[in-house]
Amino acid sequence: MNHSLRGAGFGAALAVSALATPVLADDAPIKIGVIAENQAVAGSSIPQAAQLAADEINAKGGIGGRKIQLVSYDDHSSSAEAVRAFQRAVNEDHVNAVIASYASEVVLALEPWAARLKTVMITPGAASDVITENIAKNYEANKYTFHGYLTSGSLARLVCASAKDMMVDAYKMKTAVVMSEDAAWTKPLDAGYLKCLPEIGLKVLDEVRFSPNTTDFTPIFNKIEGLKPDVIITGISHVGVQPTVQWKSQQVPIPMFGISSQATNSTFWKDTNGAADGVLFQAVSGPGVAVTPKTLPFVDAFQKKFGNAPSYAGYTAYDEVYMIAEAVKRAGSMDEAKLVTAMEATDYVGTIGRIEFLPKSDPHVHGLRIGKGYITGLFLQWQDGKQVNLWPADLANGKIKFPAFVKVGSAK
Amino acid sequence: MKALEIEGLTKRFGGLTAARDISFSVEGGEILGLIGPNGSGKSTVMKSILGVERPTSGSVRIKGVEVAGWPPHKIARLGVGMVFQHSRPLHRQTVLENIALALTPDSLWRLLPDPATMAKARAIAERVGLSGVLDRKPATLPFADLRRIELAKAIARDPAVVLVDEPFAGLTARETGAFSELIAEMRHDGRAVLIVDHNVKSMASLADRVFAMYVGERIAEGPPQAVMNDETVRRVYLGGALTTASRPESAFKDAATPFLEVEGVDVFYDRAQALEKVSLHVHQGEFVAVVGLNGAGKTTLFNAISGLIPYRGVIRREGRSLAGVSPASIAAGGIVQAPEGRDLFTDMTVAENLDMGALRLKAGERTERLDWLFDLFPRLKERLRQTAGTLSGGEQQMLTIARALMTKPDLIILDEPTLGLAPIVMEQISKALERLRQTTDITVLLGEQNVTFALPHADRVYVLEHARIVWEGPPGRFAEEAGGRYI
Amino acid sequence: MARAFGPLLIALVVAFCLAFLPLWVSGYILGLLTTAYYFGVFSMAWDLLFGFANEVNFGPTFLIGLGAYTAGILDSLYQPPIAVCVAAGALAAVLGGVVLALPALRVRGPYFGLTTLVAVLILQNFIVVFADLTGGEIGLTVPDVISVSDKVNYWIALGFMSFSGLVLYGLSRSPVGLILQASGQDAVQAGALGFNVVKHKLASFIVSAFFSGLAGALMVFYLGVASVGTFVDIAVGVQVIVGAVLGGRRTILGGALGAIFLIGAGELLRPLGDLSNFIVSAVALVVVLVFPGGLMGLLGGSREAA
Amino acid sequence: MLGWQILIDGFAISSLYALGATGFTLIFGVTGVLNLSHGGLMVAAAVGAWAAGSYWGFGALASAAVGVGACLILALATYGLIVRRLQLTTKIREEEKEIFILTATLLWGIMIQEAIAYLFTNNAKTVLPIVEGVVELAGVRTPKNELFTALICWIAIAGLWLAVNRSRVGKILLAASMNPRGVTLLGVELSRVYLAVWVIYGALAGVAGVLLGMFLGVSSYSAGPLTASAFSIVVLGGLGSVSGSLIAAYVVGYLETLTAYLISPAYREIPALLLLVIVMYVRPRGLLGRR
Repeated sequence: MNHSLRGAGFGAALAVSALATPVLADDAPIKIGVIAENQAVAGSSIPQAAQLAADEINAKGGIGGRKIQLVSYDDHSSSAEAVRAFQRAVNEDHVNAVIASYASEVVLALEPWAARLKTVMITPGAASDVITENIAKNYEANKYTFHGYLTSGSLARLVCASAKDMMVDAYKMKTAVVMSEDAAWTKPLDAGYLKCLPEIGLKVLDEVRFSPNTTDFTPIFNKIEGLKPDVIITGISHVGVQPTVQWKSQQVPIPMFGISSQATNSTFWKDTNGAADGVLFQAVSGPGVAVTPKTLPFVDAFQKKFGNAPSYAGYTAYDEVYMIAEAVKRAGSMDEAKLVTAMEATDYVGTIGRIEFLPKSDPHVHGLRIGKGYITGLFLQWQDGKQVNLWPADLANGKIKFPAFVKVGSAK
Repeated sequence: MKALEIEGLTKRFGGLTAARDISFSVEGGEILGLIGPNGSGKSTVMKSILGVERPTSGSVRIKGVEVAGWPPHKIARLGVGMVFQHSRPLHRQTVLENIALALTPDSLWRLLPDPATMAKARAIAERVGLSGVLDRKPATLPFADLRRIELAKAIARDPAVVLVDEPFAGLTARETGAFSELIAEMRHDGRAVLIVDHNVKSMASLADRVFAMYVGERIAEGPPQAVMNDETVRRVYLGGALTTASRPESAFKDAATPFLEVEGVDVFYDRAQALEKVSLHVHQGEFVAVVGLNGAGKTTLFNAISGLIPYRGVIRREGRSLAGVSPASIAAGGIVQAPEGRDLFTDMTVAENLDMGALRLKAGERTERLDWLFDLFPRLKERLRQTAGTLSGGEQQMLTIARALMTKPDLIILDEPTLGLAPIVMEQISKALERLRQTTDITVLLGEQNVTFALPHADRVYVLEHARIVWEGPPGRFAEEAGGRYI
Repeated sequence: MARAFGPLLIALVVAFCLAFLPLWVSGYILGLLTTAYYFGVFSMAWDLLFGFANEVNFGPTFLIGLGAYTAGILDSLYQPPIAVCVAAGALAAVLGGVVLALPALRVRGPYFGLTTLVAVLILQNFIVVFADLTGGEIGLTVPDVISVSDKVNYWIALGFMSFSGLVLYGLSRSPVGLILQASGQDAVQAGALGFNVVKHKLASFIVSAFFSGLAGALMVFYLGVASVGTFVDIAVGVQVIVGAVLGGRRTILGGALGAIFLIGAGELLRPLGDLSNFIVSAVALVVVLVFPGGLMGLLGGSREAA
Repeated sequence: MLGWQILIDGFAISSLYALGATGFTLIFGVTGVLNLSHGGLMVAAAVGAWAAGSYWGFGALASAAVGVGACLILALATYGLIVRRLQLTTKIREEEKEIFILTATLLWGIMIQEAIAYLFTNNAKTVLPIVEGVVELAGVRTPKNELFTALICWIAIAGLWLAVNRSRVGKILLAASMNPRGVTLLGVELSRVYLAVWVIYGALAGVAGVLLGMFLGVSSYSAGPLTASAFSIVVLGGLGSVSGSLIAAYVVGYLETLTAYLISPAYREIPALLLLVIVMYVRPRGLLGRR
């Protein structure tokens, strides 16, 4: 017993001494904890992009002479490990703020800890609306949490906005079926779809929710096809490859349009053996798409340094380091309450658009403001092994194209 | 009031009646021996007393209380102790703790060892002769001491009735004596003791009365000597008058190096010695019978020859040692067993079972061999398409022998071919063996507890008793020289 | 008797020393050990069933999850004192233990194993289906925690593990434990000694469930969250079982040792990234293949290997 | 229309379940081993085939062959490195070997799963389909791939049946499953029999894995659920009974498909699980189990 413990203690102590330096007064570095899922495709970009931002800031002399220092933790997609990492980050490594996770489960587990330990936390990728709802419910306690990515509700509205242009106006579509995995994050998403799709003129024929463990999608597609909608509006993240492949092999004649997180991965084409051809999906970034002047330089730098393209959470994590740095500068102190106020005042043009947090009066306080002039997102399509941006029109770098089996507008 | 009374006990398993209308009683201070060959139903009676089996009808009374249908733990607490043949002590606990366990009340709240219990356990250990090894773990003890632990556990609760299952199996002669004394002491303590064993001889000096069973029914009851001389018992164990057809050993050509030689073979199961310095030999073309009661070591001997279990000593085939040769190679080489458990492929048809024996035969040979076997066992031809599991016991036995013969063995080992068979079926198998012996020059090694069946065929006979060969000779001299040790 | 309590004495001395760990190691290590201690209790409770009652329970997380979620749901709905929630969690697990014991007394071996596995899958499905109550697959955040101090949490976990170890080990070595062991080893012989096998097996399920549920509930109020991934997933159950087998089955204390080793080794190997799980599994496999007595067997020499 | 749909879709998925479970039950029936690395082996087959197609540019058939080959090699490793060692060791009591084999194969399965996640990420992957396109069947547009899957499953199962019931080796396997001692006593080396079973098992699991990857797609996460599903089907059918497993596979497959069509795809698994619990309580030895 002694033996293994001494070993563990020793190894971890080494790791700690390498990372933690004593807290000094004014020129002490600004420390940001980064808790992420390093083995997952989406998560691995988070610490990398954050490091890139920190290096850039430090290369320019830091913030008021203070360097940014990152402390990284891998949570292995586990809430328990994330909580442990958060505790260590605050109590042990004395970080000033934490960038945490793309998984809603993990962020929701950390939210109360941000409140208890009074430390600013921002997520680069979680989608659950509950995160911001919790802040609205108990602002004083939960004000330390910021939602640096789109909530499900926002995602629904962005999908509707693009569907209006791309489906309703372009192809005169009138009906849709919502197809979502049965998960917490899709509840507000579906609610959003059911509300906004009729508003843009798409009648929702049915809402099909399926178990995230589903492997056989045949019954689901058959059921949907029986309803003869013009388009399938998707809300999938846990699954992605399987429904896409079966959509192709069954030759479902209806286009898939909406949220499909796995489709944003650059490996998606290979994973599906090209079945991805024609899949339409919402994203905050796309290859070669200059959403803002900062987008492409970031992608290039990232590509150069790490040899692959960043995931969506990479963009936001990169921006968040800058946002925290600016907030520290505005707050003029490390006091967490002041830092919260300074964060709330954020108005920053990042890699995915202009970022502003919703005010205290909003039911999604500390969520991102969306819409024209802020974040609009993109709409991409897989075409011949490449992700092509189709929307908004001013950022489009291709034309919409469907595989032969999809009968657009004719499925009546 | 008798300590143990059985009345009209009947137990049926499906269509099989394992015990029919059995009645006996044992008083405090009395030892009753319950004997019978394998399959006679004595274990069923024992299990019914213990509550492991629920009797189909009849009554079991302990100290006058009707317990038929009770769960075992209630019967035990009423006053029944059991000395199991196979001891399974707790391996991480000491001898003393193992005995103390038997003294522990059946309560969920007994969390601390009770000093009084420990003292009592010590006292019991002393009585059974374990005081020297109280703090040792069972794994380090000799076999006899493990049996002593079982004995101590059985008497720990001061039961009125003690059942003892095959008390002397695996014990040396000296240990047997010591054990007999311990059992006699139980009688002295006023307990009713029921010893369950195969034959009378082992308990002749110990038991006050003996109750003999055969195929589920009572065949005799009385003082040991009377039961040993009982006509029916003698017929069951020894058979009637014998005609033998033995050939002298000098008639076989391989006198110098017999086909099969077993020399000084020892086999241990855990610490129990199952074979002790066993030597025998079989000549090419000879028919040798090894007779002995169940548990004497016949099956162990055959398994050692077939290479299925590790042994010390030497087993040679035509002068070459079989040590290190795999069981399959031994069988493929021509020493083939028709095992006691039959080991048939029960879901396969008779034809398929026979085919499994013909794996190494050419197609022509196979047909030829089949015809020969059908001639030997005509019943099998009728049953060719039936699955082996649905055959009667006798047919299964024929199939077992036929399957072994199908491989064209040099030596066939027949282990207890008559076990559990009706006399008429035995007769059929006996006839087949007779023909086999007369029409072929096959070598046979037969293991039997049924002397009547074995002797008429044998050229030579070995008697195996308590792991040792105790007699060797021609069948004609068996009854007068060895018969007495047998019942 | 003295020897029987030797390992316990050593363990208690080790636990006493561990109590001073917060004075000189980082909060991160403390957090790590806090989780490891709770897993230690899971493994020890599992070993009581496996090593003594001889019941292979593939679904330890059924009991753990019941305890964790009952406590968490109660807290999020009504916010009674934490002690009440934890007690309710333990009680729910005990009820679950009785439910699990029913098939155990009927079916054996792989069949019982599968029944326990299915119990976990059903629990998991119900958690997702009743997401409004349970938070579904993203977990249930509870409003209260026992403490925000890693030291306090560490001491609570250490104290709880020591207490559980003391009780479970004491129980396993007590007369009742011996009866249970005899019942697991050979029900017929135990019955012939006058022991009610059913009663004792049921009791062992209740005790094992009690500690599993209690540990699960306490862990909820340490983490502040109950989620499928932490408490119910089959992978968690696998870790509990591997911990117990690795530590040395039939030793109770080995469960704690194995669980701490697994979590500690996983952490030590973290620099290897994704390969760490692979290597931990490989090490555990080698131990199972080469040292079937487990870590306790290694520490205690071959004496205990029998 | 709906009836036909359920009938056709349920058939394909059930056939796949059946093939996956057949190998699992064969190994149990003949060697008495419950191989908990089963799901890992199937995933290895699928990912092997995927990698052959997308990294080395193999064609669909060649990729499938690579997948099956990978599975075969891993199955033999499972036997040679783990199961056989545990079966032969004298350090573990016989009655405890079962739990050791379960634990060891479980750990081995996790190793395979983690290795796949490390080498190829844990993204879901699909194997290059051998046939593409759709056909109309009783008014139901059915992917040829689905029919192909069902067809290959049945060819494999029928092949196994023929091999077991018509060939010499098959007869020996069958005999060994009924009575291993009887086989030894007739001069057949059991170790060779076991080796043959593991080879057959590896091929069956490989084919099932590749088809699964082709038809539905798999990720390293699928390993556990695949093992659990095979285990459930085999126990439901009665351990060691191949025909029982086939029936159980169809019961589970159709129950899931019916639930997905008629109730909700969200509750797909639940009725099958409940059925399993009921069977365990009412008829613990499974539908066609003998013991």
